[in-house]
Amino acid sequence: MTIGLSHYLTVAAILFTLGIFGIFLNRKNVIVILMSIELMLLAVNINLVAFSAFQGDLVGQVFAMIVLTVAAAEAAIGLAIVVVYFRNRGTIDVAEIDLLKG
Amino acid sequence: MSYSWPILSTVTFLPLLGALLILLLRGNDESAFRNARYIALWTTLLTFALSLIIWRDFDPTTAQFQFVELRPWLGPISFHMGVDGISMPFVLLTTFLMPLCILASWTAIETRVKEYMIAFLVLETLMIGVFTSLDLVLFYLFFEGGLIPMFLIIGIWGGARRVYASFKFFLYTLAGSLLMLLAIMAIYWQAGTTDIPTLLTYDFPAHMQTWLWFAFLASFAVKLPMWPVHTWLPDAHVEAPTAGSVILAGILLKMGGYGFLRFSIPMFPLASAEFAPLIFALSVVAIIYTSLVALAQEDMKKLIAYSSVAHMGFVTIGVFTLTMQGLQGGIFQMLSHGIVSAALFLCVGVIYDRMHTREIAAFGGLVARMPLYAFCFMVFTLANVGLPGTSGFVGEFLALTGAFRVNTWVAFLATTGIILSAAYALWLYRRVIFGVLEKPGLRLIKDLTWREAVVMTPLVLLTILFGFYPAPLLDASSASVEALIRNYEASLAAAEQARFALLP
Amino acid sequence: MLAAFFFYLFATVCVGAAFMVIAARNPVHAVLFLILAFFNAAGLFVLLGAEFLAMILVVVYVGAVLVLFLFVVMMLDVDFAELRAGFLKFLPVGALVGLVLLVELVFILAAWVTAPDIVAQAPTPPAALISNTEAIGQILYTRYVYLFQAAGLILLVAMIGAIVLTLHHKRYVRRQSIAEQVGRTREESVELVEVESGRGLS
Amino acid sequence: MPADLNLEAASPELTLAIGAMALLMLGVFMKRERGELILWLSVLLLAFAGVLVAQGSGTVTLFNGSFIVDAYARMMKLLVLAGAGIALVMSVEYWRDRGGLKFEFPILVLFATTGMLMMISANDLIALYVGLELQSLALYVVAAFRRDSARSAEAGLKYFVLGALASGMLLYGASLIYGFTGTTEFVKIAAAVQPSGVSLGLIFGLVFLMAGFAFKISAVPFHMWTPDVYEGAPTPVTAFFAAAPKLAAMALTVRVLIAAFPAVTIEWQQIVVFLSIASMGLGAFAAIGQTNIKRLMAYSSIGHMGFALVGLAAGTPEGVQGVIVYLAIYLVMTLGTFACILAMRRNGRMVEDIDQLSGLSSTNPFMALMLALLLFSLAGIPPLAGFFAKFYVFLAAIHAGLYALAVIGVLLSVVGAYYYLRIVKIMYFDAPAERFEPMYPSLAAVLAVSGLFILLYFVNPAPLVAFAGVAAKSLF
Amino acid sequence: MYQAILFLPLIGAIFAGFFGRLVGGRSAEVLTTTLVLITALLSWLAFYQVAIGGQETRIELIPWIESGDLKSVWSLRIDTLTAVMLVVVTSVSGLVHLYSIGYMEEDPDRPRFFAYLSLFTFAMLALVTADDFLQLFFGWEGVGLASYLLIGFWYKKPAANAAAIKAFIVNRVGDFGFALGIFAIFAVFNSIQYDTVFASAPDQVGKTMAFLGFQVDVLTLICLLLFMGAMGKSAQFLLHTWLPDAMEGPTPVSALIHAATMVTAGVFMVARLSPLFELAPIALAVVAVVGATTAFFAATVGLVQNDIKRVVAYSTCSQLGYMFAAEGVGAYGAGMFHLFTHASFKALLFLGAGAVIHALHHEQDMRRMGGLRKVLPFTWAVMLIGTLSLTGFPFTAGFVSKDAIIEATYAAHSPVGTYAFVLTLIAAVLTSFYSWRLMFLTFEGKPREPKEVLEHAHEPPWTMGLPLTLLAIGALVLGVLFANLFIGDGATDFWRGSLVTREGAHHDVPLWVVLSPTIAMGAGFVVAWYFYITNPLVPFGLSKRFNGLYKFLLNAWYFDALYDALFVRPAKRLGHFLWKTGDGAVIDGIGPDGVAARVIDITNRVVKLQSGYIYHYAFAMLIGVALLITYFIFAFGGIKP
Repeated sequence: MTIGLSHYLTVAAILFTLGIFGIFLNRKNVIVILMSIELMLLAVNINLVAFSAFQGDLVGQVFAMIVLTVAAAEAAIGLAIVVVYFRNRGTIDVAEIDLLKG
Repeated sequence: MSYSWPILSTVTFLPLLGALLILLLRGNDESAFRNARYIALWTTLLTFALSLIIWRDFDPTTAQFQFVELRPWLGPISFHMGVDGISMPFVLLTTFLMPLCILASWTAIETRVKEYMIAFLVLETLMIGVFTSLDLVLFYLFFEGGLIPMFLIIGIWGGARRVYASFKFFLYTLAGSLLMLLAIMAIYWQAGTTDIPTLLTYDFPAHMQTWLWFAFLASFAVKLPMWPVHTWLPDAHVEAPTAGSVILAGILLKMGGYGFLRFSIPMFPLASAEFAPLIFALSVVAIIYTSLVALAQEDMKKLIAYSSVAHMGFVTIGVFTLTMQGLQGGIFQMLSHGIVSAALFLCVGVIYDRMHTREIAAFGGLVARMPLYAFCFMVFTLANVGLPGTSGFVGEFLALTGAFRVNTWVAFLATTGIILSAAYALWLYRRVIFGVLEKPGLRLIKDLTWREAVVMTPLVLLTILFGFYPAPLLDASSASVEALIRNYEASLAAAEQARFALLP
Repeated sequence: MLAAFFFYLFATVCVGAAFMVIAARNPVHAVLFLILAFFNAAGLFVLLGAEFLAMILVVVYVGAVLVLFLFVVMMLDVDFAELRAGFLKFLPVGALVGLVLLVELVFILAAWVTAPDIVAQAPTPPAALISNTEAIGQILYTRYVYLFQAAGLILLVAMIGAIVLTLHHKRYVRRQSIAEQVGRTREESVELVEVESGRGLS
Repeated sequence: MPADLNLEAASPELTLAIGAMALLMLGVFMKRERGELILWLSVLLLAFAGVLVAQGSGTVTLFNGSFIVDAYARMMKLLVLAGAGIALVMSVEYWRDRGGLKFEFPILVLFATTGMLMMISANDLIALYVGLELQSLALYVVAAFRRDSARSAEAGLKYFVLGALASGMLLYGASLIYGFTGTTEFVKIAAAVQPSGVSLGLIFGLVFLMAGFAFKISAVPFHMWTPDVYEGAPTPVTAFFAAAPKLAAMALTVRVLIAAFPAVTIEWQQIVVFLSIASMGLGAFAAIGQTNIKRLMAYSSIGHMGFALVGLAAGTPEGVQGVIVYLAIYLVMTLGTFACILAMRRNGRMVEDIDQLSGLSSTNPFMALMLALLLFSLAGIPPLAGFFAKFYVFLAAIHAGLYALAVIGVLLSVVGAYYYLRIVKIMYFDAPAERFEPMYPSLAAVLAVSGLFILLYFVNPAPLVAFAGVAAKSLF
Repeated sequence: MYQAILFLPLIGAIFAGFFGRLVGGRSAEVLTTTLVLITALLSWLAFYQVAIGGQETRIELIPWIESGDLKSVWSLRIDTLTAVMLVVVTSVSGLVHLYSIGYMEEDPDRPRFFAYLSLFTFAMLALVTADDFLQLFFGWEGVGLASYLLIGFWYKKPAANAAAIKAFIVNRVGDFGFALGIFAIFAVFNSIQYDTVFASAPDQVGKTMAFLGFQVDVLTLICLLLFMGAMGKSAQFLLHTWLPDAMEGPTPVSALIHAATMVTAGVFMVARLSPLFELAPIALAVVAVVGATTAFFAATVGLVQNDIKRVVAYSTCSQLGYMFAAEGVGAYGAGMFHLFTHASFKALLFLGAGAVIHALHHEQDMRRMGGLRKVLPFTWAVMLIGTLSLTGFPFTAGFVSKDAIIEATYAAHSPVGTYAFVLTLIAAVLTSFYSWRLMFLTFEGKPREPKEVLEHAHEPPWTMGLPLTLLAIGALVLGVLFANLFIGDGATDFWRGSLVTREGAHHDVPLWVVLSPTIAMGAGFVVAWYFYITNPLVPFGLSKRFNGLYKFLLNAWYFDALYDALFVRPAKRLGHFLWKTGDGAVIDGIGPDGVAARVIDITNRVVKLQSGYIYHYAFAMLIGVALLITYFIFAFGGIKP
């Protein structure tokens, strides 16, 4: 039994779907949403690295590195915004983020 | 004929200059208003005078476009202007009616006079442009652009339900025209140009003609308006200020008929031939239906508006008979209706200004205090009825003559319109003008002021003049109409030949 | 065989941990599960021969980013009791759509074929000759210098952003300003007032 | 140094990036009143970058083909720079009224703009991603820039969460494309994809990629952030959002689809048509119900992106030309409109309710007239510029045989015209409300220029169209 | 000269209409009257030149409508037929103008009245001088307009307004046919010029054309359509309802328009188009039947009317029926002759009735008259002459022409002819009865009018007396004077092709036929004498006993009620329905308003989607992606790549 590319892709797909799930099933905590996004990016990275490995091409890994970098930056900004939001509203309850609608 | 100076452009854009001048006026007091009025009046008069030069130098013996101007504009789409016997009279009609509109609004409009005059002047440019452009896109620009000033005119200076009316007018017309825009684009890709003179001789494939024809119909039918897309008209007319109604009835409606003449028939002759029965059916329904509806009206403007729909029915019938008489009748009917319905709306405006109501029931017995007014109103009522000796007769008669040759049913049913039109028009006249002057508010009503008389006089004269001597208008269009029919028949024959050629 | 074992180990734990991230009641636990998931993902990277990435995933990502998460979670003291209240209500529809997506993705991706005749942009050198880290190092600052610099810009923006959003100079927090203290003059500091007797100081 | 590292072509981006960093230093080390100075310097910088962009010629690729400068890129960059610069200019007084401008704002705008330029020039999926993220991260921050405002913070939060989700999707798509073609460079992707044997995996990648793009251009159903962010973000930021990033994202979308996926045109056309119809429809319908003018402009922008996509759906050079013309004119219209929105001030406070415009034609005829022109133009009524915008995209759609799309599009534009007219109605038909405070000269200038542009555009429409034509050709 | 005949009245009309108020009523009436009298003189001169001297001519003025083959030039066609009509029109008009000076003395709107009268004269002259169908139509509608204006002259009276509109609209119904006829003529002959059409008419005999889906004979169709116009204008059966109502107008108007001239336009038209009608026997038969029926029908209604003018009006209707009956059997000369004589005695009767009404301060109900012979002897005398002439007392004008008609119908020897003969004969009895009834009720018996009215009753002034006298003379002698020219041996030379004349149509009738009209007249007189002089209670009893019939006749066979129920009210109701339901509910409901409402519905739903919750937004994005992916899976035909 050899482990093929499709195995990795399946893992990535599952992680990706879990990430999406995390975003829209979560009703309470914005930070969990941020973590779900991290999961999605992780899935992408697995994809990239797997493709890279199976194609014998380093581009995927470089891409994954960039993604990691950006993900870090994104996390920083995201958390900063969450903090700002919390300071204003005193909550990070997802179901209460509805000042703007219509 | 080509001119050393671009006379058509001058006539078209001169009103814009006036609008600009008014825009530069400072202040919002009575003197600024007066200046605005005078600028508007002189601009429109000057435009009219210039357009008379066009008429003078127009060569009615040729079907060619005259006073042609051609300048590069938008790549393959050029700034192309010119008039022929079909469009020239409409230019004149427009320039002729505009000073009257300004005069009619002289005292009736007291608020935002500057804006009002600007709107009208801009509208004039756009209307003239419709009739002078020789490029489809340019045409569309003018055609559709007119919506903006008209929307504002109805909406700002209109009556109680002006918002509803203006929106209905705007959106209805827009929806129709946008389909035409798509057709114009399709034409562009098919023929590689939007130049009208070129397109007039272009042979579109038969199936394409059908679609294009319907797309154009969507626009023109709404504009004209034909039944059953006419319902915006009564609302728009009722709510518009007097001069707005005048322009609406006098010119904007004519754009639809002009469109049929200029585009639908020459460019899509096969489709026109195929669907003429549809037009006939709609027109006949329009004539009978709206005439009956007119009978039931309680609002003067609404009644006249419905009668306009009926009269436009004669236009479409005439135009799609594709006979000399029908076409010329259609054109003449449009011009005549432009004068007559405009005048009728002015008449309504006269008493509206005095009494601020358009309820028929609010009037009665006006002839006792307003004989001059009663006379003018009578002339226009009779022209509306289509009495021989007024301009209204000539067009109707010619259109129906043409119709009879093509389809007796159409002629038969449409001719019933002359009975119904007599019924509603005289009924209106009777209730407003005749009877005992007993309504309290009317006791002191005044006859036409000199300004109103100045407005009415040319209209009365023309109504009667063209009733007895329609030759100037008929002659102007005859060469172009002949050419139109010739081309139409040639393309039908060619299509027929092609069909036989395919048979073994 | 061993590779397969480790793959399944890492994959299972990774997916399970990921599931717990979104299912955990306590956000702190969620962060911890996320760390677990990343560790296992790093394991998968190693299996794929991307040691350098695996390493930075652990060192940089887990070490810095996720710990940051932890900080924030703890800083924003949220009421844990209410968490997940609406979770189940929304589940059926969401799950259905998500599953459909997942199934479609898995089925299609299983049939992976790369495009024929493709020339790799940056072919992987043989592992015997040069390590993964070295290989990346060779192209990252030459071929991909543009991306590298751009990533730097992104980090800069993140920095500016985080600071501009969260750094508060609260007015009621008094900070020491030595220059100001030293530069004080007598005129600024002392005010002499003549007080009329019996009026007080107001 | 690699042979093709000729940095001259990338000079605008370099200028902006370095300049932004320099200004950042300046801002940090200056004492007081630094915000406005930095802002004006930023505007200068943008203008200078614009000059640099304009000086380029021909098609140049850099950094191993991941960065491309062609006529198309130059055209779009100029538009983006103009949009960003004008949005900055319009923001000056806004911040001044709110107790001073933080110098980080112009800096972040500069970085975002740099990101946009990088997006426009991206010729590789990774380059695309970094450009996009540089832009997005800066935008997230400026959306939440008024950190004392809950609405601003909420806007930032929503924008961020959904934006991150979208870029996650985009990345996933990019990874699939990389996997199924073995490359990230557009040119090679185009070469690798055979029209005969398109794999579904690639299409999936394309769908995810498009989802990311659709989010950035706020096409339905990836648009949901737009109204909330437009409403919540500080108004000058909204103006900036409506102008520059939209253009950049659209430019990016066009380039990716045209340059990388010519072989699967049929497939992406279907996606674009779907997005287009959905956007035009939603933009038209949802805007009718709005009372907040910023929110209305959000829906309006959704609708307009739908119209721009009509041109893209054609997938032909004239389609792209249409998109470019559309975007250019849209930029002017939207900036003008936001100049008006920014001028809606009473007693030192911004008002955003549409009803507050009531009777504006009496209280401020100039503003009313210009806004009316802009609105009619947005509705696409000739002879105003907005008509030409629509004209070219539909022209292309008709040529491509997308009749149904065209018919649906024009009918929806009638629905859309309704809400623009409603504003005109409020301004012109209704009784005057209280006067607004006098317009700031900068806003008045922007408004006047944009109003005159859209009014007089018809006099000489050819140059823009011609430039757009050249730009579009360079893509094919 | 002919131009003068045509335009002098127009000048008078314009002057009186526009400047009448400035110069005062007197100048206006004098001017118009003078001008019309001048035209009358000129007309007699023309009559002499053309009819007697044979100087037919055609004068072109200016082009009117030219469109392709359709060419119409304003022109004057002067032949005998025209000349006859010129004489009739201008003479009666002149006299009526003169009469009106007296009659309208007290009316403040006199200038307007005279303007209308002159305008009418102009239109009528245009009608009779027309050289093509279109111009005929112009005159046709022109006189209709003048009639409308004059009936509604007293605009404050609702009844007058209603009558005016009714007259116009019923005429329009006729004109509807007329117009279609012109269209058909143009479609068939490609010309609307009389001579061209007449010349090529024989070629069309037996040809058919499609009309409303039927193949019909060309000439029959054309003639019937045109005749429809004639029916309207001449108030023939079915289209007669407007004429009695038209009596709401001032009496001189009734005399001029609704007795002597305008209503005879239909007769004139059929005569003018005799070359066509001759080729369409079916149409001709219809003309005869309609004419005879009208003669009978109107006479029956006339029996019971109480309004003095209505009696005369129905009488007019009936007499017009005679004329058509004559033309229907081909006796155009006789028809025209009756037109000619009828103009004099019917104008006389109307003006006489007007004198009575004038004397009684606008009392028109005969039940409130009586015994006026002693008070108004002059009026009585002229009315007597008129009555004698109308009823056909031997050797009066009416006798000669009516006799000729009855003989001609008999001589036709066709079923239609016989039908016409019988009905006209019966109608002659009825005519005599109602005419004498009128005389007796008005002038004999006990006065039934209020005393003060009777005391103020006075003979008319000279301006009214002179026309009465002249017309009375005419009513007596015109028949004998002109019989030879119109219907006698000189007819062929007289008409000279302006009419189709048939030789010997009336030579071979038996004596009883010749005598029958006279006998009929006698019978009517006797009955009337018995009913109203000898035993005045009889009619009252009869009306009680045959109440149904009486009501039937009194209400003119219920035509008004029928039309009201069939056309007028349904039209209004339909109009209202189409407006409110058709335009309002259906077209607007489905169209603009409906669409607008749906748009708002959609808007509300769409706006609700924008809930503000991030997870909804994310879910929408997810659904978007899932949808697209699923779509492509199906587009690619399944889950395999």
